Amino acid sequence: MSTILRRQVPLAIASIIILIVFLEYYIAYAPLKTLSSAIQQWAIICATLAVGVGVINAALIKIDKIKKKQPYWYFDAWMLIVFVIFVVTGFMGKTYGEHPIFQWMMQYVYLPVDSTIFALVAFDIVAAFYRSFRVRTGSSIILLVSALIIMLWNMPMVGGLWPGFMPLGSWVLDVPAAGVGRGITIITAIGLVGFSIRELFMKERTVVGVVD
Amino acid sequence: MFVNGHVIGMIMFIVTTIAIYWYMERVKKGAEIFVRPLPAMVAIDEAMGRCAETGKPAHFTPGFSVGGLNHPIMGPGVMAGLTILNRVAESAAKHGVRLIVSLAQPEAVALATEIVSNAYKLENQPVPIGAVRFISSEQYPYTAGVLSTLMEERPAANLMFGYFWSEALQFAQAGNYLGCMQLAGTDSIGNLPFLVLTCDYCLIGEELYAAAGSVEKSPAMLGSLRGQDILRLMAVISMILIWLGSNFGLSWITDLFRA
Amino acid sequence: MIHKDGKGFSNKILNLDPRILWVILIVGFVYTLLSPLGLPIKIDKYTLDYYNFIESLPPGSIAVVQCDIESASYSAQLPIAQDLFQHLFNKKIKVIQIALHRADSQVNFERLMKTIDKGDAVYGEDWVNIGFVEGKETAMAAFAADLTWPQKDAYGNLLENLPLFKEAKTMNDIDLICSSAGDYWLSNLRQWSTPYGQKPMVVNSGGAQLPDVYPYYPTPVKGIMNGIIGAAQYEKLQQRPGLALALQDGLSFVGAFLIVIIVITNIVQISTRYKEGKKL
Amino acid sequence: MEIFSGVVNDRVIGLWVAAILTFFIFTYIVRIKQNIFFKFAESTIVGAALGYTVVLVMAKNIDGLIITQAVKGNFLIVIPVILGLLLYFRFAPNYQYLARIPVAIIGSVGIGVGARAALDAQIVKQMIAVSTLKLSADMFKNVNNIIILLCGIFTVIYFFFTLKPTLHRKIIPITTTAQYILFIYFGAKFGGTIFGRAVLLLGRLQFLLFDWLGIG
Repeated sequence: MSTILRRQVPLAIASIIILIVFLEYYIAYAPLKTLSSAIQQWAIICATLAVGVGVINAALIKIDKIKKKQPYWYFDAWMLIVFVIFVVTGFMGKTYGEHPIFQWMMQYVYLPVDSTIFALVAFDIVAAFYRSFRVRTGSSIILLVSALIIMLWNMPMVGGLWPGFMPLGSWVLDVPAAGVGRGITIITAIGLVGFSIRELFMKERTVVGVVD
Repeated sequence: MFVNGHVIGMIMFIVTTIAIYWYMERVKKGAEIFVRPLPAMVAIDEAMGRCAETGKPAHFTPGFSVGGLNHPIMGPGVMAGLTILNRVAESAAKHGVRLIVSLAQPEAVALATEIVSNAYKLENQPVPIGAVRFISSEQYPYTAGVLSTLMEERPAANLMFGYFWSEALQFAQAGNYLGCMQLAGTDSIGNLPFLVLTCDYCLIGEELYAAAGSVEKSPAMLGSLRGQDILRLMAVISMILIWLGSNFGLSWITDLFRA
Repeated sequence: MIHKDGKGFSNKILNLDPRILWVILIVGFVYTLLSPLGLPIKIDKYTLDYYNFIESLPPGSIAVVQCDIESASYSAQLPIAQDLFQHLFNKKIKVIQIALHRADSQVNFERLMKTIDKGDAVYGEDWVNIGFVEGKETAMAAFAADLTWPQKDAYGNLLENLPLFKEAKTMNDIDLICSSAGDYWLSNLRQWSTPYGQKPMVVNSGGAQLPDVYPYYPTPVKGIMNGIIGAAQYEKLQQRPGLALALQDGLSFVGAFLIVIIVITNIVQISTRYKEGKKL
Repeated sequence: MEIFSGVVNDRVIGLWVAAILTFFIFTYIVRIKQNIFFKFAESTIVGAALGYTVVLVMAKNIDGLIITQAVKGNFLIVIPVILGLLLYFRFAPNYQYLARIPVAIIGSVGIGVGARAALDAQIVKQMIAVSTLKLSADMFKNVNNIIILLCGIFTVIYFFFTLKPTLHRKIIPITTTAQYILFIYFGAKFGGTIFGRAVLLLGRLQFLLFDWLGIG
């Protein structure tokens, strides 16, 4: 009984939902549409509540690290302090996140750190260009030439000073790259469709959290 | 009865479903389906061997997905990455290598812990302490966490199978700096080029899902891969038909596909 | 002797510490920021189509803007969003803003709106900011079927009480879908444009998404703003020099710098190989 | 600098905090082994991200989607709320499996909605779009159109997984071509990404130079 509840019930629910969601898209039948949109609403409400699980889970993992005094545990303690400050100030305003202190922290603490981590990519891209763009094989030549053309096409200065170059860049983007782009669009979708059909046959267990 | 404009999609869906079911049953009855070999999966043993030689750990991450495993585009990629973790952990345990797994999805922690400890127990190896680490479910905190892990632990192999955005290049460059052997795979088309360029072997797009199948060899995976190939074949044939039809005055073909 | 020196030199060039390159990069960036040259730029057809499509909309049309300004790429997305919103408000197009992927965009959007000249647009009648809604593509599908589905806007007002939603009930009543930067345009296309008869869309893509957007151009994607470069061109079209134009020299610098790196390393590599081959 | 002239306001403090944190993150590029500055900034942002998620995602949407509906008298909303609360059984050791039911709902709706849209927008509509590649009197355009068509078809064929080796050998010309054209696409992606990423660094430098130091 309990294995049924543990494994089969979640898998069956997932399978039925996939079926309903797909049927609603193909068959014009009003009750099906109502049912499908109700299920979608439910999923969004569940997802909203799931955020809390993620937060509790993350906090528990950090608290565990602090308890065991793992290396750098004091940084985890600092993390929890920051978390509490953000939550408290977030609820202080008229609506959520409207309080000036919260907005101040988002602007001067969260934003600079977040965007600086992202900005580190710029360094990595220079290093990658330096290391990886060396002519070795046929495909590396093609990669290099195509990247150079698009880079020049994108470079603001080139458009202004050498407009004659622009058609070449547009050609690469409009013709071969767009063609391959279409192919890639199709194959990613194929992967996703295959995945959903596996779930329809109750074969995709990790998606419903069936681990054992 | 049917929704206008969605009929062709429905037919393709039904045909694919039937094909997957058919081939799943065929595999169960003993039919063999050949899956083309993927060098990135073969190289996992080599990477672990290198870790064992140098006595350094190996790092694995299945990438980042907005809002956890349930994201319709990113989630499947991460889950495919976790199925590859199975194979990676087995190989790590066999070579006696300390494996570090960095995660961005709190709900994947239990799953990954179980995969890793099972693999080590099977080889009668002690399960490494603190092997599975949850960092953060937001993208850039996660990126920062993985980067500092890499810098601290100095692994000899950096394995990235899953879904990645801009952090792909950051991890790959950090691994490059540390002289890691790098294996990667992603279906995130936007950041695939970086991984293809900077890693030793890379799984492209759909190969990420097939990799799990080529390891598992379960009827469901093999049948599904064959079914997907049928869908692919349908897409190719329809493209050719539509193009021929539109050029030789048979516009009814295109109209048929618009149904 | 000379030959040996040459080999040492080429080795050095091929195995530089990347930190040297990074210092050059930062110095170059600082220089271009402090003393801008104002190099000329050219407007490409995708940006022009984007601009013309919004110009062609009659005043009073309704646009849904999915505008996720994440903190991480704030500096890259702010100019893009500024150009779009300024144009929409100048043309008196009604705007419904919704964020579906990044929760922090709500705070950043407030900051963006302070920089926009809204003219005599009235909140609730001419523009609405729904804020962030959880649920990803599922939420997008629900929102498209019923625009008041998120119930409340970012300021706690009930959506059904706002006059704008008397005119706009479902995605069928919308004239334009605007997709903000990042990987999100495909979700907009899948949930909002294709199911509602290929609704016209304009996409603000980061440069990397360009080859993926082209298969959908010109239907339903009517125009593409190519990241910060497109934004600069847009500012030129609007004749409103802003943030994006100020960054163009830095971008030209990084492009030129990378080309120099590639050319030098490849020349050195090929020549060393050639020499070695000759010796053998 | 205003802080030394006695005028201390929140903007000035904010700029200093932001600048210091920015430098902490930039210390990464030195790539030392144990970087406590980077770790400090990292744990700050992990905590901040968790905190704003609770406020802006959970609380706001619980208010908007659940409480507002319940106030209106839609009591059916109780069902998804109960289902959603089942998620919290994850923390009860013996009843963890109950959490799988809502996970199944969220996951399958996401994948179902995603896959049906992908099949329509990414496969069927893309197939139909091929019909716009009509041959005409313009030879250059014809060549281009044929290249677009073939690039698309070759890429799709390249990813065939389960072809028998004998069959696979027959399509080697196609897969080799596909490999090369894939690299054109990758190169275009690479070349297009640089500027989008460089802007981010420019943005940070802009902040340091203009906002913090007040130059210009």
